[in-house]
Amino acid sequence: MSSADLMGEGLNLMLFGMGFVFVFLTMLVIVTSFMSRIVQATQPEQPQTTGGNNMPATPITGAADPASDPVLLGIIGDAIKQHRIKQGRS
Amino acid sequence: MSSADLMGEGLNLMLFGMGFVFVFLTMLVIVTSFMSRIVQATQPEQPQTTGGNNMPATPITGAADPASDPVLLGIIGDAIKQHRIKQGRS
Amino acid sequence: MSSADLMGEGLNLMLFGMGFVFVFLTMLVIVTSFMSRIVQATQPEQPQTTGGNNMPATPITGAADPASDPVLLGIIGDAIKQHRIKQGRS
Amino acid sequence: MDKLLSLWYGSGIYNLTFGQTTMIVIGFLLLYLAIRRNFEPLLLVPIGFGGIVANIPEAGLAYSAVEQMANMASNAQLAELASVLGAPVESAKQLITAYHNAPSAVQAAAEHLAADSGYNNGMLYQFYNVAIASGVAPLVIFMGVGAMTDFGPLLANPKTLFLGAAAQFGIFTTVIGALALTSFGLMDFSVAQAAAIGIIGGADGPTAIYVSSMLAPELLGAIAVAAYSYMALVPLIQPPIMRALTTEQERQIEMSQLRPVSQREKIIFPLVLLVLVALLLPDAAPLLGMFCFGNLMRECGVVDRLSDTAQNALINTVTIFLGLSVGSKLVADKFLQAETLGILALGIVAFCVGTAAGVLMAKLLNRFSSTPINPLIGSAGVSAVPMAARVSNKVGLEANPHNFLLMHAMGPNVAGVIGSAVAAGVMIKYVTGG
Amino acid sequence: MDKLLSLWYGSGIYNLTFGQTTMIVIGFLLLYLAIRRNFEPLLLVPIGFGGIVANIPEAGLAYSAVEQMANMASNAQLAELASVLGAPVESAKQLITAYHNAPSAVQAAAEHLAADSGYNNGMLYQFYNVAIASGVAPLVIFMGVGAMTDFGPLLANPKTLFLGAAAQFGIFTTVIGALALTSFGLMDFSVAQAAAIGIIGGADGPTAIYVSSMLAPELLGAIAVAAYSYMALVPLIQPPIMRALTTEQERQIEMSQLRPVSQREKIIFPLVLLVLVALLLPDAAPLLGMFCFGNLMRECGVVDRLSDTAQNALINTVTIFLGLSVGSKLVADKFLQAETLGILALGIVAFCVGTAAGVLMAKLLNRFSSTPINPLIGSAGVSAVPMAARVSNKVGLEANPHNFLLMHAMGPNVAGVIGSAVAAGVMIKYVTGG
Amino acid sequence: MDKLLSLWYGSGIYNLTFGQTTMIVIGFLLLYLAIRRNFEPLLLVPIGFGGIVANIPEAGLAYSAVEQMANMASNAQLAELASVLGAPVESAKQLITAYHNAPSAVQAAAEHLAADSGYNNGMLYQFYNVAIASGVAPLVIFMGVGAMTDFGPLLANPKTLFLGAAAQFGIFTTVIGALALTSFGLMDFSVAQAAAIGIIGGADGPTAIYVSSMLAPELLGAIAVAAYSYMALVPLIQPPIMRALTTEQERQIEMSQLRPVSQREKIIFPLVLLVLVALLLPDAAPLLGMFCFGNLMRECGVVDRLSDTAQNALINTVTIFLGLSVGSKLVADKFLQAETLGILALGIVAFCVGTAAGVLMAKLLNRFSSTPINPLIGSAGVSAVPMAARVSNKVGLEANPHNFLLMHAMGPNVAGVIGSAVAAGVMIKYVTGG
Ligand code: NA
Ligand code: NA
Ligand code: NA
Repeated sequence: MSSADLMGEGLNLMLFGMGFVFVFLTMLVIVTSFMSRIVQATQPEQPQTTGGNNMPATPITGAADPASDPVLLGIIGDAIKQHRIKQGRS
Repeated sequence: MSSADLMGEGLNLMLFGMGFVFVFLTMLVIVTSFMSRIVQATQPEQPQTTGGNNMPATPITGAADPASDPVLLGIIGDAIKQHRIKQGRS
Repeated sequence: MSSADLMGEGLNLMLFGMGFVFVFLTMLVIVTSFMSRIVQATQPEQPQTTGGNNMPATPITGAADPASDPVLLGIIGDAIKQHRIKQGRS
Repeated sequence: MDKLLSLWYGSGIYNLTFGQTTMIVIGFLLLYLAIRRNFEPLLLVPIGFGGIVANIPEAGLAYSAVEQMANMASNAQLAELASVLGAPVESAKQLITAYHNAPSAVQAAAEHLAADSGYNNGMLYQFYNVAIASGVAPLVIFMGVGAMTDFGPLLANPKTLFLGAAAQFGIFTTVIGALALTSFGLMDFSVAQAAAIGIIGGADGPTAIYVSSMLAPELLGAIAVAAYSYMALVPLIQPPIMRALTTEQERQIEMSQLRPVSQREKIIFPLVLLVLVALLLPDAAPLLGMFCFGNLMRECGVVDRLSDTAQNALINTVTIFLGLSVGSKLVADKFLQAETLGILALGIVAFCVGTAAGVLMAKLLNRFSSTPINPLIGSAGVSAVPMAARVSNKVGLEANPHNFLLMHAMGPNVAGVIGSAVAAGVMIKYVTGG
Repeated sequence: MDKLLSLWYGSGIYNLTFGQTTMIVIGFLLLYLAIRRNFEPLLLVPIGFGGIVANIPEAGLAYSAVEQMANMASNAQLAELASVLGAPVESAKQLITAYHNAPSAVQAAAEHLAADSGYNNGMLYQFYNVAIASGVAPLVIFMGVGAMTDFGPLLANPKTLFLGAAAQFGIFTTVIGALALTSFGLMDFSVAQAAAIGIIGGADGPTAIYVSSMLAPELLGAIAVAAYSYMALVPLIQPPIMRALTTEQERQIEMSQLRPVSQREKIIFPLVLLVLVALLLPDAAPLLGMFCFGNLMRECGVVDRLSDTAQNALINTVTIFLGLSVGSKLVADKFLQAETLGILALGIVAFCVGTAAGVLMAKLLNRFSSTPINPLIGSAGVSAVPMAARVSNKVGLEANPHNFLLMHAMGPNVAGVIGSAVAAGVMIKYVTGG
Repeated sequence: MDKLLSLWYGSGIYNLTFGQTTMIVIGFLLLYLAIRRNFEPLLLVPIGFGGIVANIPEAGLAYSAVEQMANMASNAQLAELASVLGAPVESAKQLITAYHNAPSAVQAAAEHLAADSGYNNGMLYQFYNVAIASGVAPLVIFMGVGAMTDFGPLLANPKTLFLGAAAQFGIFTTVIGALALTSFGLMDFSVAQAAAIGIIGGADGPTAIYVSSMLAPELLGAIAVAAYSYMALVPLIQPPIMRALTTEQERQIEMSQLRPVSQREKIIFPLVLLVLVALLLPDAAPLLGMFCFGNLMRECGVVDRLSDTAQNALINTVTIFLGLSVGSKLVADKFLQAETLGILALGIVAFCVGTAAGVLMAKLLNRFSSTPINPLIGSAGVSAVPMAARVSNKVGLEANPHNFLLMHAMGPNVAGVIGSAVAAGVMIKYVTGG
């Protein structure tokens, strides 16, 4: 490839590339704004949520563990107890 | 395969299948009941355990971490401390 | 291989092996002691650290989670709260 | 300008087919059901998302390198591929069929050619190969499920195993149903395909995926979607059947409290189950072996760190890739077949028959036994853990507000998992080993 | 005695070359920067360590079995290898080149020969194949990053997407720079290589690794090292440029507080993004698809255990092996090339241009919009999350101690991630699909 | 009726051989030792379970597709397999041997044939290939072990490295023992097999598995079982030897408190070790490299999330599959050999000699050094971390109730890990690189 060709390729790539990036993100701006407006219109007084941590007790498959929460609590509870004992000592 | 043959295969499969499922689970009922009786007979007054969480300090291989518990405790301890500081603030 | 040859191989392997193990670990003793002396000389009054747990907030890639700490704290906090409620009940 | 046109010709919107559009809509529907209606979200979120991604035009994420070559290559390349496969070039579809039917050495040659021509396996295709075609993902999930399962209620009342057995009737009825549809010329299912469809009645996701990946991988997408969707619908499907088959009096039966079960019994049970599998049905050994292994890790009390990983990081990781892999089978040309409608219709029958069989078996047991069983726990024998047990509890409370059946229903519920795995082993043996 | 000599001739110190010594020193330098200077330690610790291990003489941990055979075999074996490859035996290097250029069936034959001759793939080479050559590791990391990303600030102010778009100017300027160096005869980069180098300007590690593994795997080591090093240097590189291009008054602009964003918007956004990708740029589907999937898992609220694993155990595991794999590309004979210097020089240009373009775009937007934007948040459009946003905040505080720009800068910051992935898709399409 | 018979002919109980029964009993014995006697349960639970599953008749879970074909195919298929392998059909065993000895291209052809004939690789065989044959699992475990190891005590008293060196005497004595048994015609071990057996004396599980997977995979099952069993027996094996070789006075020696070790020393130590390995023994680079990498992640303080995953989810996952994979080598026809008895007998000798050598070396060091060493910590040089160090502490307390040797014994204990890995490198070099 001649050096002029090479530079031509580069300019081409820049033109298409930046052009496409702007087209894409412009459309994203439009669609996102539109989406936000619709969502806000359809649920006017939903309390604002600050994250998605309402973990449901859904099992991963056709078999679950109703005991997993207490187990976790037990472990953390034990850890805290030991921690206090240790702090008490030192 | 003719359609009669197909239905025959299906009936065959149901017969063998359900038959085998029942034979298998019946044997499991028998063996399990037998096992339970033996276990109960051989350990008459063992206190009932409610889960298997007596985690031993066994290392995973020929090299272990005597410090892992304190580390965990430290992390949880810190987390709790920060949590309290945060609660105090808010 | 004749049986004498075999035993010869074994003795050879032991000689080289134990020899190399000792050479290697001797060098490790020397280099380590040397390293320790230099480190102690260059940082005379550094307070002794007891582990490497100063976890920085560095992201894993070009995108991070400023919210991960509070989330973790929230989870642990909730766990503790539930634990206390449970203890209160039982 | 050529480059600009090539960008346009290569864009999704230029190439979008009707089938792909439909499948993308179906993917969004699955996401909606999972997120808003809480339909088994842990599987249906990845499956739905995978289904959308699989149908992105021109991306070919669900296709192997050879399939992509057949779909997109120039005529010269197609001729080369055809000569490797020893098939005439008539359509991409025929080349792909020839590839799937070729001996594995020829397949390897075609793969070399595709690689040399610059085609790569799509992302989802890779996930499918590693996770499902190898059989590993369902087995690892089964291990995790084993590590999450408490056999205490079952051990306290082993008779409930019969309820788990009866509910498998749904599986085999469905097999017959699929073959009947074929006999009447409505569908065209082979015995292997009918067996794979039947396993939907097992109401157990990993078992269904494992069996259909072995017996009918071409139907895996529809079977997995049907299995998880109907599992989520258990609270709607089961109660009418349960009420229709029981009297008010039967529904009010109170059951005696379960005896405490010692840890030693819980440790020995998975080993007993393993020995029975080894002696009677080796073909169920991978599924039930991993299940027993997970449960042994849980109960033995000395490997809690392994059990903990099996229940969390490991099963979660595998679930993500299993879901996306199943999604790869939701590509339009594989999913949008008349057979899919048949599978969806048969699946619901399977659940209904299984539910009814469980309830009736409970009534039958009451005839022969002194300690009565509330027949409402029979429906929990279909598996769908723990949803079906909760349904038993709820319907029971309607009839008798002081009657808590949940723990009693956990027995048949986990028995249903074992029963389905046994049924799966029999069908694999029957179809492949026959 | 022979054995003793063989131990000595096989020792590292006897075989150490100058190149290996240099690379080991560079590996230690990377570790120093990561550990003492906190340069993106999560990646640079594994990369630096992998670089050291890759250059251990005689261990060949970064080489395939065939490469090891070419480097170490006897003449008779070399002749055999040459006959399989259909190349003359002149040097190990030539045999290795012949192997890389051979059709994949011939490569397979050479691999069989190497296996039969007792050579194995090196440890790091295996890691590289599984983690990077398959494309899986960057995608899984992108999924985890998606699960860690909060699009709230972006959704509150979607206009900031334009800042993320403008900053991609750094990418394409660098491509032209690389081609200019070639035109002037200083370097010798192909268009594919120039595109891979350009992506350093995306300031996004996994995107850079993904693109260069596809377009120019031979440059991957230098590109990854440049990308992560300059990302760590963002607090040094950006402020002078930001100050030079803005007036004191502009830097003092206070921005109105961001509106709260509902969870529903956060759930729908990754799906909107996915649909746009599907319709417009299928070549970006793997990267942005996995990113959207991770974000959907985060926000949908029903699969938190999957999201948690994606953000922790899974991304950590993959990061370890990704880093070591990148380290395998730091073997002396692949890294110590004049091209590496060119890549390092071009990389810094990319960051500077991207920063400048982001700031200037913010100023441009202010001309057309009523709600003013502080141009300091424009520089955050280069990605380098969250470092670049922190830099915006810090420079803003210097001008106005009551002006907290951090949350405002998070919008362009995550927009930069999307922008780079889109640019990556265009370049892959342009280079391979053209 | 045919189908019913085929179910019976395919059942486990019909096909159970004496060898399989024996191995299943041995598997239960290992589970008993692990669960009730706490014998290294993290490994012996998966190994024992894997051993049982591997011996389920007709399931063939531990066999490759070709081995299954050789064992189960019809005569016509066997003839085809034989013609591919270029071997006469005389017995399944001979065909399998021919397959193992064939060049890898022929092996590939046999695998294609088996796939086309409907045979698949067994589950455990797949696990073995991915986890052990690739070498990955022991390396990842070594990385995790490195991340769990605190080199503080060793750095405070580097002299204890000599104790770790001396204890490797057990390894090489065992090699000679194995060759002596061969010389006397009692067994038939090659030099490679003898070296693999010797490594049992290293008292380090992953090292033993790594070395034997390279030098003698056919003995891996017996070697791993011996290594883990004797490690669990350390509290029984060591004390008598320790008491016999020391006087009451020596056992009462109190050691001066260890100096504090700075974090910087802890960070530099794994790098120093790595450089020594690189310069002196490249063949130990994979094992010790991953070990040093894990330790660096632990100590450097900037990648704690990676270190945490390496110590938990990752090592646990790999341990599960490593254990099951080792179990696959407990199939009757591979394990029930006279050699296994020889290995078990030699293994116990290895532990005894290593213990004695460590103690004697401590006494020797006391002759040349002013600061005395309690010779009881010498026995900790065999590795078996942290069991051996606890044994030193316990025996020390018997002699002097105020003498806490635990921290002092951690030095030789981790030195033993390094020593064994160095010995492993020498043996691999000697046997393969000779
Ligand atoms: Na079931
Ligand atoms: Na970017
Ligand atoms: Na050792």
